[in-house]
Amino acid sequence: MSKRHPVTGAFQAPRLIEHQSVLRVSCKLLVPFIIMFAVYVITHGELGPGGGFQGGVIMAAAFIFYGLVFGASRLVDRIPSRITDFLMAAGVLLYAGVGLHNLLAGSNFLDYSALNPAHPSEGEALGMTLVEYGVGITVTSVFITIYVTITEPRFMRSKRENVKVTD
Amino acid sequence: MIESSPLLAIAIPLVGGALIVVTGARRNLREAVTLVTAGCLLAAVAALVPAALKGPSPTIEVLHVLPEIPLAFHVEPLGMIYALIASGLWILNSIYSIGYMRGNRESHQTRFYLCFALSIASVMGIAFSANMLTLFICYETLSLVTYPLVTHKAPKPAAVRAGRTYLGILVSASVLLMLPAMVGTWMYTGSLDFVHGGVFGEALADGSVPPWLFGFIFFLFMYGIAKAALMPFHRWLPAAMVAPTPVSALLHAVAVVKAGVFSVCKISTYLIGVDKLAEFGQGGWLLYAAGISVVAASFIALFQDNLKRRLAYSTVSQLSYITMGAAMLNPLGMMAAAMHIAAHAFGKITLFFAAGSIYTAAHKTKVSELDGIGRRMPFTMGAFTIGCLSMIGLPPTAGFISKWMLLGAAWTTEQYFAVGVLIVSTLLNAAYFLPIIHRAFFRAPPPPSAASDESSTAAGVPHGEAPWPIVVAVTGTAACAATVFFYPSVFADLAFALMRGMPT
Amino acid sequence: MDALTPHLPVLLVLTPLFGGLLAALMPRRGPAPWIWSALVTGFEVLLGLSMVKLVRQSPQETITYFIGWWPAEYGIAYEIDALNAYVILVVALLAFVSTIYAKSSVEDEIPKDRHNFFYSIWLLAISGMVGICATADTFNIYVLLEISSLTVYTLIAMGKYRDRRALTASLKYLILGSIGATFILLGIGYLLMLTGTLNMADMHEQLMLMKAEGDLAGNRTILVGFTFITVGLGLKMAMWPLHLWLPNAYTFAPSAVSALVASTATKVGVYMAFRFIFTLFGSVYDSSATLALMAFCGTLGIIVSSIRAAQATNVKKILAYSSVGQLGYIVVGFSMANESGVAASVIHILNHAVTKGAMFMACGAVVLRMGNADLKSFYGLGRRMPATMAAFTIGGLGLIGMPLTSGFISKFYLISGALHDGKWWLAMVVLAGSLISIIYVWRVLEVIYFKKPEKRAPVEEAPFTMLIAMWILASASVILGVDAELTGRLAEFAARVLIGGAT
Amino acid sequence: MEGLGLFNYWIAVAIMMVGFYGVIAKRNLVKQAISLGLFQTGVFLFYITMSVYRAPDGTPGRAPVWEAILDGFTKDPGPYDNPLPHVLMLTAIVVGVSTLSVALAIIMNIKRLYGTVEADEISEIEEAIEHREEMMSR
Repeated sequence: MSKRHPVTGAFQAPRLIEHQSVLRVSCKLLVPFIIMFAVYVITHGELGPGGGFQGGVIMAAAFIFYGLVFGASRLVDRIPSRITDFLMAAGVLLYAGVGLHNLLAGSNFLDYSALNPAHPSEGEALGMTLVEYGVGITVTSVFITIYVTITEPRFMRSKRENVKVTD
Repeated sequence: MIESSPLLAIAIPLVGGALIVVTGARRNLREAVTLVTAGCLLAAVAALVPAALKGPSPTIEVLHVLPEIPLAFHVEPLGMIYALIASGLWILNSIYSIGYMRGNRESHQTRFYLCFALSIASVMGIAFSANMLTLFICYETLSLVTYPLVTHKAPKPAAVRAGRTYLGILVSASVLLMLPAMVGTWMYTGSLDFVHGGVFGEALADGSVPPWLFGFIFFLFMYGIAKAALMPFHRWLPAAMVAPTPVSALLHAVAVVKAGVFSVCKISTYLIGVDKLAEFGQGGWLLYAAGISVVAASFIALFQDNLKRRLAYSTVSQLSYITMGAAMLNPLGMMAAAMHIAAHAFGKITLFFAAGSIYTAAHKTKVSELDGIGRRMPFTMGAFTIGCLSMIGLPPTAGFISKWMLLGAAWTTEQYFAVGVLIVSTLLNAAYFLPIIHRAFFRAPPPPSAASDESSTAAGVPHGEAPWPIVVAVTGTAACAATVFFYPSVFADLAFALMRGMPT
Repeated sequence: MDALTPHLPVLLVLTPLFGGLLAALMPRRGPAPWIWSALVTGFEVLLGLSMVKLVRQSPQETITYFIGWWPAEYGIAYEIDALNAYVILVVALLAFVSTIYAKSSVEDEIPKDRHNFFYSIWLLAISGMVGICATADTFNIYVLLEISSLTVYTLIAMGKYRDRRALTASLKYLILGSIGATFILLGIGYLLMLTGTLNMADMHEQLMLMKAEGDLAGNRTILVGFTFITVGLGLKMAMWPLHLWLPNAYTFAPSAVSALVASTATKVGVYMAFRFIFTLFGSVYDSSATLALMAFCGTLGIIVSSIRAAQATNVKKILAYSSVGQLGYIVVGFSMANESGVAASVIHILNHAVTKGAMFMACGAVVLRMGNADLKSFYGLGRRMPATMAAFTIGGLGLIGMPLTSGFISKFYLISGALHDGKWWLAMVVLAGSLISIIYVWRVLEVIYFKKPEKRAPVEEAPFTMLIAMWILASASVILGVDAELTGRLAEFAARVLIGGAT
Repeated sequence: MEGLGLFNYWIAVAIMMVGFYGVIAKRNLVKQAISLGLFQTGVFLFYITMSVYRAPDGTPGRAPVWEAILDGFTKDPGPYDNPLPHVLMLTAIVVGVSTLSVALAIIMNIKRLYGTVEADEISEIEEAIEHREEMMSR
C-alpha cells in the first residue's frame, strides 16, 4: 500500500499517482494560474471584492491541490515547514510593519497616507495593497500548514515528541 | 535623641536578631550577642521613662501603610510599663535560656534566639504603638514569630498540633473580630489614633454611631484580643505549653499574654474611652465575663497535675484580673490593671523558670512527682515560693500591691461582684499553689529505687540544683518580685501617670 | 523617546506584538528567544512606566490615540486614564518577571526546538492582554480578547509535554472561553444596534441621551445586551460558578504559563468588567440587582472554592482554587459600587497578581526539581530549597492577608467598603474566607517545614533566574503591604474615576 | 406578525442555540468544536442581518462601495446597508476560524495521547489517573 518516506518516515502518496498523467499534467498546468488568480484577488482587494483573506485562501488552494495530487510529503519537500513558519510571521510583520513605518514617519499608527506624503490618497492605496499582501502571505502559509498538519501523521515532530504519558 | 527612642527600642532587637543569624555558628558569641542586645534594649527603654511620666509623647510616623493611617509610635505610661517589663525580663530570660537550651541539648538554637529577638521587637512595637493599625500589625507579627517557638519540637505531632491550636485561635480571633472592629472604628470615626478619651466622642455625640454599635465594637475588640485569654478564647495558652520553658516563661507568661491584656487596657483607654463606655452604659458585661473567667480558670488549675499546665491556667485567671481591672471602667481600675501587668509578670516568670529548672535538673513535669524536691533544689523552690506568694497576693511580693489596688478600686466604685471574685479566686490560688510548696518542702522525697523502673530519665537518681545560669535567672526574677513590693515607685508612678491623664 | 511619546498607547500593544512575531523568526534552539522576550517585556515595562508618568502629569484627562487618525466614532481609539495605566503597568511588570522566570522552566518542560514558538505565543498573549486594557473600542476589545485567549489556550496546551491532562484542560477552557467571548460579542452587537457606535465613551453618551429622552424605559435590548456581556465576562474572569475551566487549566499548564496567566489573565477580565459595568453602563442602567447577584456569587465563590482548595492534594490545584476564591474578593469589592469597595478591587488586582505569581513560581521551581507539585513533593523542602520556600511562605502570608503583606491592604479596603454600606455580613464572609485560606496555606507550610522528606536524595535550590523572579514578586508583596501610599492613592483615584460615572 | 417580522433574528438565534446545544450535549470533542463554530456563526448572522437597511419607501439597501467609487463619490448612492457590521464580521470570522483550528489542533493531540476523542472515555481515563494520584498521596 502506501510507503513511508525514507528520511522523514512520512506516508508517501501511492505509487499509482505516478501513472496518472492526466492528473499530474493538469495539476502542473493549473497551479500557476490559480496562483495568478490569487495574486489578482489580493491586489484587487483594495478597491473591490477580494483581498488578503480570499486571495490567500485561493493561493493556499493551489498548494493544497498540488499536495493532493503529488502527496503532502512532496509538498513539504518543496515548501518545508520552516518556510511556512517564517512566512506566517513575515506576513503579519509586513502588515504591522507598514503601520509601524507610518508611526515612525511621524503619523499615527496605520495612517497609510504617510507612505506618500505628497499624494496621501496614493499612499493609502499603497498601504492597503501592502497590507493585503501581508494578510495574503500569512493566510496562505497558515492554510498550507493546517493542510500538512492534518494530512500527515506528524512526521515532522516524530522525534522530539517524547511526551510523558502519565499512567 | 529621646524622640527617636521608641524606634530605637524596636530597632535594637531587630539588629540583634540579624547579628544572631550572622553569629549563629558560634554559640558563645551568639548568646553574648543576645545578652548585649537585651542590655542595650533595657537601657534604651529605661531612657524613655522620664518622657513617659509626662504622658503621651509626640507621635513618630514611620511609613504610610495605608494612605491615611501611618505606622506610628509614641511613648505613654501604660506602654512604658509593658516595655520595661518585657525588656528587663528579657535579660534574665536570656541568661536562663542559655542554661536551659544547653542543659537540655535543644536543637535549632539559632532559630530560637532569632525568633525570640523578633518577638521582643514586636512586643516593643505593641508597647509603643501610637495607633490601632500599628498595634494590630505588631500584634499579628507577634503571633507569627512566636509560632516557630511554640512548634520548636516540630516534627513531633504534639508540637504541630499545639502550633495549629495556637495560631488558629489567635489569628482567627484577631482576623474575625478585631480586624472588623478596627475597620469599623476607622469607618465610623475616621481615626485610629490612640488619644485619651478615645476617638468615638464626636461620632457618639452627633449620633452617627448608635450606642449599641459602639458597645458591639467594644465587644469585638475584647474577644478579638485572644491573647488576653478571656474565656472561651483561652485554649491556645495551655496548648502553647509544649514549647521549651524559656518560651513559656517569657512569652506565654509575660510578653504574649501581656500583649493581650495590654491591648485590652490600651484600647479601652485610648481608643474606646472607658468614660464613654460608662456614659453610654455599654461594656458592663466585661466585668462579669472576666470575673467568670478568673474563677473558672482557677478552678480548672486546681485539677492540673502537669505543672506547666497548672501555671498556664493560673495565667488565664490572672490575665482576667487585668481585664477585670479595665472592665471596672474607671481610672482607678485601669491603674490597678496596669500595676497588675507588672506584678503578675515577675511572679509568673519566676514560677515558669522554676518549672523549667525542675525539668532540666530532675526531668519532672508533674506536680505529683515533686515530693521533697525543695531539699535538693533550695534556690529554685525558694524562688518558686516567692512566686506563689505573689500570685496569691501576699506580702512581701508585688502581687500584694496590685491586688490591693484592684480590691480598692472595686470597693471605691462599689462593684461588689469584682470584690467577690477577688476573694474567691485568692482562696483558689492558695488552694492550688500551696500544696506544691507543701510537697516540695515538707514531704519526704521518694526512695531512689521505687521510681527508677518507671521512668527512663532517672527520676530517682540524686540530682542537685539546675545549671547556674538558670539559678541566677530564677533567683533574679524572684528578687524582682520582692523588690517591687518594697520599691513600687517606677511602676506605680507610671500607673499614676496613666490615671492622671484619663478623663473621669 | 520624546518623538514616540504621543504614540505610547499604541506602542504598548505593538511592542509585544512585533516582539512575538520576530521571536517566531528566531533560531529554534538556544537562548535567543528567551533573551529577546526578556528584552521586549523589559521595554514594555519601561513603556508602561512612562505611560503612568504621563497619566500622573494630568490625572484628570484621558490620553486618547486615534489609530490611522480615524475619529473615535469610525475608527479604533485607544484611551488611557488612571485605571488602565495602572492595570497595564501591572500586566507589563508581571509579564516581565514571568519572562525572566520562564527560562529554566521552559527549558525543562518544552521541547528544545519549540522555544521560539513558545516565546512567540507568549509575547502575543501579553500583547493581547495589554491591548484589552488600552483600547476604548468594544469590538477591538473582543478581538484582542480572542488574541490573548487563543494564545493562552495554546500555552496551556503545551503543558502536554509534562502531563497530558493539560490538553483536556485547555480544550475545556477553549470551549468555555469561546462561549464567553461569543456572548460578549453578542452583547456588543446589541449595544451597536442601540447606539450605532462601538466606542465606549461614545456609547455611554448615546445611551445617556436616549435615557434623557426616555427611550430606555422598558427597553429590553439594553437588558439583553447587559446580561450577555455580564455572563461572558463572568466566564472570562472565572467568577464562581463560571470558573469550571480554571482549576485544571492552571494546574496542568507549564509552570511559567501558570504564573503568567494566574496573575494577569483573569485580572484583565476584571478590568473589562470595570469598564463595561461602570464606564459603559454606569448611571445608564440600574445594575444594582446584577451587582447584588455578583456579590452573592463572589461570597459563595470565596467560601466554596477556599474549601475546595483545602481539600486538594496538588499544590498547584490548591493555588488554582484559591485563585477562584481570591477573584471572589475582587468581585465582592466592585459589587459594592462604593469607593473603598472598588478601590479594594483595583488594589487587589495588583496584590493578588503579585502574591499568586510568587506562589506559582515557587511551585514551578518545585515541579522543576521534584517532577510534580503534589503535596508529597513538598515534604521537608523548607530545608532543601530554603529560598524558594521562603518566597512561597511570604506569598502564602499575603494570601491569608497578614499585616505587612499586600493581602492585608486589600482586605482592609474590602472591609471598609462593606462596613461603609453597613454590610457586616459581607465583611464576615470575607473574613471567614480568609480563615479558610489559613487552613489551606498552613497545610502546605506545615508539610514544607515539619515533614521529613520521603527520599533522601539531595535537592538543589531553584535556578538563579527563577529565584530572582519569585523574590521580586515576594518582596513586592511585602513592600506593597508596608507602604500602600502609592497604590492606595492610585486605586482610590481609579475608583473615583469609575464611580464618578455612576453617581 | 411582529414576531415574524424579526424572523432573521429568530433564525440567527436558532442557529446559535443549535450550536450551543451541540457544545453542551455532544460527547464527541470534534462535534463539540464544530458546534462551537456553529454557535459563533449564529452571531455572525445576527450582526449581518442587523446591518440590513430598507428605505422608508421600501427600496432595499445595497453595498455602497463599488458604484460610489466608480462615480467618484459624486452622486448619492441611494439607500445602502451599514457596512460596519460586515467589516466586524470579517474579523470575527477569522477569529472563529482560528478558534476552530486551535480546538482541532488540541483535539488531534488528545487523540494521540488518549487514543480517543470521546469525552466520556477521556474522563474515565482522567478519573483513573486522579484516583491513582490520590492513593499515592495518602
